[in-house]
Amino acid sequence: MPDLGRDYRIIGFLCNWCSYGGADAAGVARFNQPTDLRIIRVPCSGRVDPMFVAKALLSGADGVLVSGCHPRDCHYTEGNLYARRRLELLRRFLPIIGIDEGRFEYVWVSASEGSRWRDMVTKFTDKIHSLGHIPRMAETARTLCALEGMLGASSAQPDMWHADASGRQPRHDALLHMDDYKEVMDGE
Amino acid sequence: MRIGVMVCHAAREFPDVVFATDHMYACSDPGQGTIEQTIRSLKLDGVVVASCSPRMHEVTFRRAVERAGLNRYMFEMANIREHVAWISLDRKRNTEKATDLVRMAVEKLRHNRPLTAKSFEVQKRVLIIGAGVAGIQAALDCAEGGLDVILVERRQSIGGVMSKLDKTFPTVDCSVCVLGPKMVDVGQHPRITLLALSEVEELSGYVGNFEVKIRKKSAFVDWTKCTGCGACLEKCPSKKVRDSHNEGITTTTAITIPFPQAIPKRAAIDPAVCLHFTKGKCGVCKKVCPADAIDYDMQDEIVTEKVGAVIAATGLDLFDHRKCGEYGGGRYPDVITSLQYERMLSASGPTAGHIKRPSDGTEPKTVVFISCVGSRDRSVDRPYCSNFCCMYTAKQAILTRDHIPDSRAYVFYMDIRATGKGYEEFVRRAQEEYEVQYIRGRVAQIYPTTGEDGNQLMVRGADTLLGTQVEIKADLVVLAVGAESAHGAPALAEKLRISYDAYGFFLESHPKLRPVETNTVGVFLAGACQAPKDIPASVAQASAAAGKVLALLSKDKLESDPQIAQVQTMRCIGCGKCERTCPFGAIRMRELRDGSKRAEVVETVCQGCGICSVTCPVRAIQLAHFTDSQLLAEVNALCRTWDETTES
Amino acid sequence: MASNSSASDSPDRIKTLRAKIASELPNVDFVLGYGRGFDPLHATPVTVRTEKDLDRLIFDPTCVQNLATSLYGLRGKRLGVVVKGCDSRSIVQLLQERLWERENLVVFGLPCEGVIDLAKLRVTMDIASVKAVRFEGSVRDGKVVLTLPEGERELPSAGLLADKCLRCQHPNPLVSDHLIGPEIEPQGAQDTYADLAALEKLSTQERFDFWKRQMGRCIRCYACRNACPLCVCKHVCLADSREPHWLSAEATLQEKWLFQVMHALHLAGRCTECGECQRSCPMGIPILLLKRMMNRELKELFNYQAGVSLEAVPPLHTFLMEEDRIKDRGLLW
Amino acid sequence: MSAAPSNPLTLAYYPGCSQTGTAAEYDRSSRACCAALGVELVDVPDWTCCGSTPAHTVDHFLAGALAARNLLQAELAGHDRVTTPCPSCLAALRTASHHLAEAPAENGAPQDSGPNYRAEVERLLDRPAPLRATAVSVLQVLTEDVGVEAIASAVTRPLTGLRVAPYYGCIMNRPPGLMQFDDPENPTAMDRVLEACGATVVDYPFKTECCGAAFGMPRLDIMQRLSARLLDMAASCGVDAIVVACPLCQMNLDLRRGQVNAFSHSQGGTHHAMPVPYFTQLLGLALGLPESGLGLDKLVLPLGPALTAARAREDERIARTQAELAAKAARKNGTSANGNGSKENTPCA
Repeated sequence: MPDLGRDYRIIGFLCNWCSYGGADAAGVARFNQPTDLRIIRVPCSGRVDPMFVAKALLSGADGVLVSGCHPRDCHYTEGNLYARRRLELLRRFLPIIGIDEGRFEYVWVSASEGSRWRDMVTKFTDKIHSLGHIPRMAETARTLCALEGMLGASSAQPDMWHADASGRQPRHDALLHMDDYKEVMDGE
Repeated sequence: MRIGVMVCHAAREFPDVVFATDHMYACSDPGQGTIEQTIRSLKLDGVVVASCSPRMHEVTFRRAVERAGLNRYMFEMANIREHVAWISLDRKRNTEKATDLVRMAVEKLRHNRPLTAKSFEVQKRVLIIGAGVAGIQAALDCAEGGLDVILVERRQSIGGVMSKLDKTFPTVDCSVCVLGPKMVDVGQHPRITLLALSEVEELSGYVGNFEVKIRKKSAFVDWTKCTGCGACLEKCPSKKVRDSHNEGITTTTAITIPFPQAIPKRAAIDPAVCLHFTKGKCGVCKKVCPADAIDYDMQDEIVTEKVGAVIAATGLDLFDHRKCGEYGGGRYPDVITSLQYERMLSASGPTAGHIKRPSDGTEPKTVVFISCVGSRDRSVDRPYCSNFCCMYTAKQAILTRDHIPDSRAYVFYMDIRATGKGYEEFVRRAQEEYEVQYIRGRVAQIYPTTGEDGNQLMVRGADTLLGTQVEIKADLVVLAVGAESAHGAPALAEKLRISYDAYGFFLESHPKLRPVETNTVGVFLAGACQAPKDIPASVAQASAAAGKVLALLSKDKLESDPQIAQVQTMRCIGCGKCERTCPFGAIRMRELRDGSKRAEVVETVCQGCGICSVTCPVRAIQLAHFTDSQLLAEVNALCRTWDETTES
Repeated sequence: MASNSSASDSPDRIKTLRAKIASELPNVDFVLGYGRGFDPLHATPVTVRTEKDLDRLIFDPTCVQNLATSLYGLRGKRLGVVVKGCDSRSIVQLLQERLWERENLVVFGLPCEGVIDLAKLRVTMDIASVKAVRFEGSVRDGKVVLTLPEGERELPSAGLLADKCLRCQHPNPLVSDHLIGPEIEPQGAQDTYADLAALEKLSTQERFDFWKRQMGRCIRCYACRNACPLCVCKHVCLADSREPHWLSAEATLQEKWLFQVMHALHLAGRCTECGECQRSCPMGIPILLLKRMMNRELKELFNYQAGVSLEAVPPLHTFLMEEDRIKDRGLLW
Repeated sequence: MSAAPSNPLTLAYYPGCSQTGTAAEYDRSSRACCAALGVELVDVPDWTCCGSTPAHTVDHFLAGALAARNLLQAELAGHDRVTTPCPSCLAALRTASHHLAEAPAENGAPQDSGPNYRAEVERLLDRPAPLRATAVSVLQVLTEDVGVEAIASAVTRPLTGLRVAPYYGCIMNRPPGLMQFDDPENPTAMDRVLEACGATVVDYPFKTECCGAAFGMPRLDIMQRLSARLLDMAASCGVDAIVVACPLCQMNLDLRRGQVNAFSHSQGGTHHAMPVPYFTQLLGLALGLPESGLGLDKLVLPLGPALTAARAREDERIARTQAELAAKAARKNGTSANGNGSKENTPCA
């Protein structure tokens, strides 16, 4: 069973006109829901930058749920239709960097669909619980910086002058590459 | 920065937070007073109120903050009621979640900037869609209030459902006699432009400055010439056309004026049935028209109007009882709908007020009414109550006993919902004075009788009060069909950018406090397009909507919402992607002196969706009040908490 | 056809190129081309302003750079540029996005059989010791002769071809004012995304660990960004911006990782897989994979490939009311 | 056993217990009709009782397991559709697959609503039940897979003149959410099949009324009253036969006719002699199948007289029509036409 003591870290981006209203409607109807979700209100799903999702997931969010108006029903006519393309692409992209595709979902919930919202939240939260916490980065921002400060040196610098796992020598080509453009820039 | 946090009875550790308190009802007058006082005494720069949904009270609190001398956008709400307290009973988790939500609001507020509204001119004109009793009432009220009204009706005449009714309940007034004078007023009012046989094609713009494209469908009759004399109707050879004004219980001609009181009283041709169009060989109406008004080549016309506000009053349609096999599914001619019965009862209707069985034209002696056909019935996906059927059924039962004194009337009902003024008394009169037999129970089956009395209908049902089955041999069965949203309502909602529920009824902004507004500023609702309503409720809502419009357009200038896109010109690379994706055409490219280009937002046109912000590769265009930094602050507020909680 | 154009260093072709450039010199501020770099294995961009610069021009399989990278920074000028087939896609993309005006650009297009990836050579020898290089025959089935201190050494040049050349479908420039040399048949294999498939075979956790290790090595030098022909925001890059403040200066894994995701997201529907980002990475991080993932999914979703059409509408700047290949997300539950 | 079916219309066939006993003629005629119309039926290997009414009145899980076992047997034999003539078996099979589809696939924690249906059924079966197979009625297969047009074109001996009342019973289409077939209040599938057979189908108002079902045992009076109503109505519609699709309805209306008539007599009602064939029997006749293979002899009230009466009526009608035509022609020509020239094939052998 998932950790019952503490909420998972789930962020929701909800459009103001439909889904935020739907979430309100679910509350007004006193539909019992998991508490894990923290909702950020945005005007439109078209405002949801896929980078917000990436940022959240890379900063330790266990799941991100975006919800907007149903297609054809957007308060701004087209916002959710742009969002659908952007978010679908992101959804398909995330697995390659090792983030389970179940951790990000986008759905359509209208302001009148309180019970649908409850279902969405419940199912998404269940899904995240079944996936467990997202893998953590080894060092969090502060510990690493603290460590660097303590050592007074750049310990975070990778071992750039040592061979990597493949046994390949590190490359210095890029430094030369920068030289490549020296002349062009000097020309200006 | 100095931030105050007020928690409505429903945390000082946050950065910049210098004051935190709680209050029993923050939105109340003393609650708002406390907020104002605190801002002044502690010289706060911003306020977070943790209470209900911002969709509910954001405007209220912004005003309070403004009264205390702060910019109204230096305010944030944490929704700890609908999103926390009301969805879970787990105190510990709720507290943690509420704390997080407040933290997020505080972090966002730290990135808020004062925003100032710009003002813009408004069109003092209103578009009203639908000219049933609600649309008519709204049009007259707005016009009397000094606004120019564009009234669009998709049918040939205004009047809507009410013009089809014989009598109204509970007064048993003649419906069209009450409505008729109002229809005439609409036709004659100098401020009302009536566009019948027309539909809204497209709505663009924003509150105060909408632009609407209206399709005036071709009537194939020049209405500037037509006098409504009716000569063409008499001579038209195709006489078997379904008469929709009379709900199909009689037929009409291909060129028609729907009813004597029609406004505008003009003829129109239905090209789907007219022989000239279907067979290409008739031209009778053109020959007989004394005004030379017939024009077979007439085309649809698109007219464009500028208006400041819109009232949707598109009314309702009725449930199609053919979905109900237990009532014959449309197989039995003597099972009719309540509106068909209404036409029959009407003195100006096709039977001149005589009740006749459609099958053989005889007068029925036993009439059975069945309530809730297509209402309160989940099996046909109509779980809602249609509001007025109980009452019109009582009225029709009374009229039946009036018209045919030796008749018997039975009503099968589930519950009687008679909540209006004088309604319960009216139902009582039907039961006691007119001896209408009310049977509490559903009808299981209707089937034609056979044998000697083989032309009747057997109505089998349950009497749940007696706990027995009942069978009634009826001559006529009237189905109290429920209300549905008008066909095409969802498509219109999409054009108006308003929401609608699962059944196609338009969604009001708040069910209690903003019942005539929609979520699109400047678009209002009147009548049964919002939910099934009877005449007084529709008229009341229409007047309410008109009042809202009059208040809105009483100002010469409106303030624009400053939550719109803003370009950081220094960072813009002039690629123009925002211009291409803006749904409103609110971004244009401005050329600088060096020939390079920068994006520029047309402030009154921008609606604040933020699509551009995500499109911009540099994120140089930012949506004020929902900037990347503000949203990131919320994300970071959460992630940081989590870091701390996992490390500790 | 392919066989005749074998001599990559063909004296005829370089002569034609020089002549064509000479003919255009009066019409442009200068022309960007390739010259010999600090050693025989490296080419370097050169600017041709006058006829006397013409002699410095070369073209052979060491001319790996995508000269389109320099274009955006030189806006306002009228330029000539020498491009290979793959580089021309960057030009198409810049023109499509209206980041450069066609009338201010003279394109000298060179059909190209492929360039060599020095990383592949470095595995077998110390490339600093190479004194001279000679390509014999076609770069696809000929050989490269290297003069080393210990004598000459021959290698089949096919083994040194850059990965992008192995799957090249556009050896001929898609846009050019002067096409130098005959067009050649595409010889690249169909892209099967085998590299992505290999990564996808790993578990989610393993993939995460893979990138964690890779991203941990990033030194945030932004060479990848600077080498990208379509990263036109350079001086106002979101990675350096304080408002909005997407990335902090903290050298944490999250920041590095987010930057690479950001780079991939910004290039969605734009990246032509010229590979300059990965080639320029001093740490050898396989960041092109992220862009290839994006491209594979874009192709699958919208049947779209960047940099092949001037008229195409980028898939993220438009939509369909009914998306054929996107399932209704509401129904998945 | 599980050879890939070459015929796209190959289905697993679940006979059900009644069809091996009192309703053997339903089984026989269903098989014969399906074979004639190109539907290949493969018996569910080692099938057992579906649970019928007794099981689900006692234990829902046991009822589910009994039905699910048969579906699994069919699935293991490579079928994803099982057809059965009996509406009661159909209801049991469909209920089980419906509940299993709703239950979570993995054997998770117990649901709020009591023990996990799937877990409990799988425990009773001693094996997992990853059911995909669904059940459909023979009537549905004939109307949806074969199609009424195909049936009409396969009819060789149309039942012209035979007036029939189609009687579906309570559960062929109900509950609608479970059965997903035809209109629950006014079904027409059997009407259409019988029309395709050339019969005259009357609009029988009691199509879906109850016949008394299993009340024949505990409360005979109820069954007598309800079945008598059905017969009265059919008689007043002037039909030659009530056509059924359910073995229990058939038994009440046919085998128990004496009891029903006795009740009718006691109420001063009429004596009814109309036969109650299965629709598959009439379909078989129309398709020209041999009578012996349709089990007509198993009907208590013989079908023969009804067919004879219909034929006689039809002959009479034809004769009358011809006479009228002849008279009309005679009036036109002024002469009297001679000879009957009735070479038109007589319907309904």
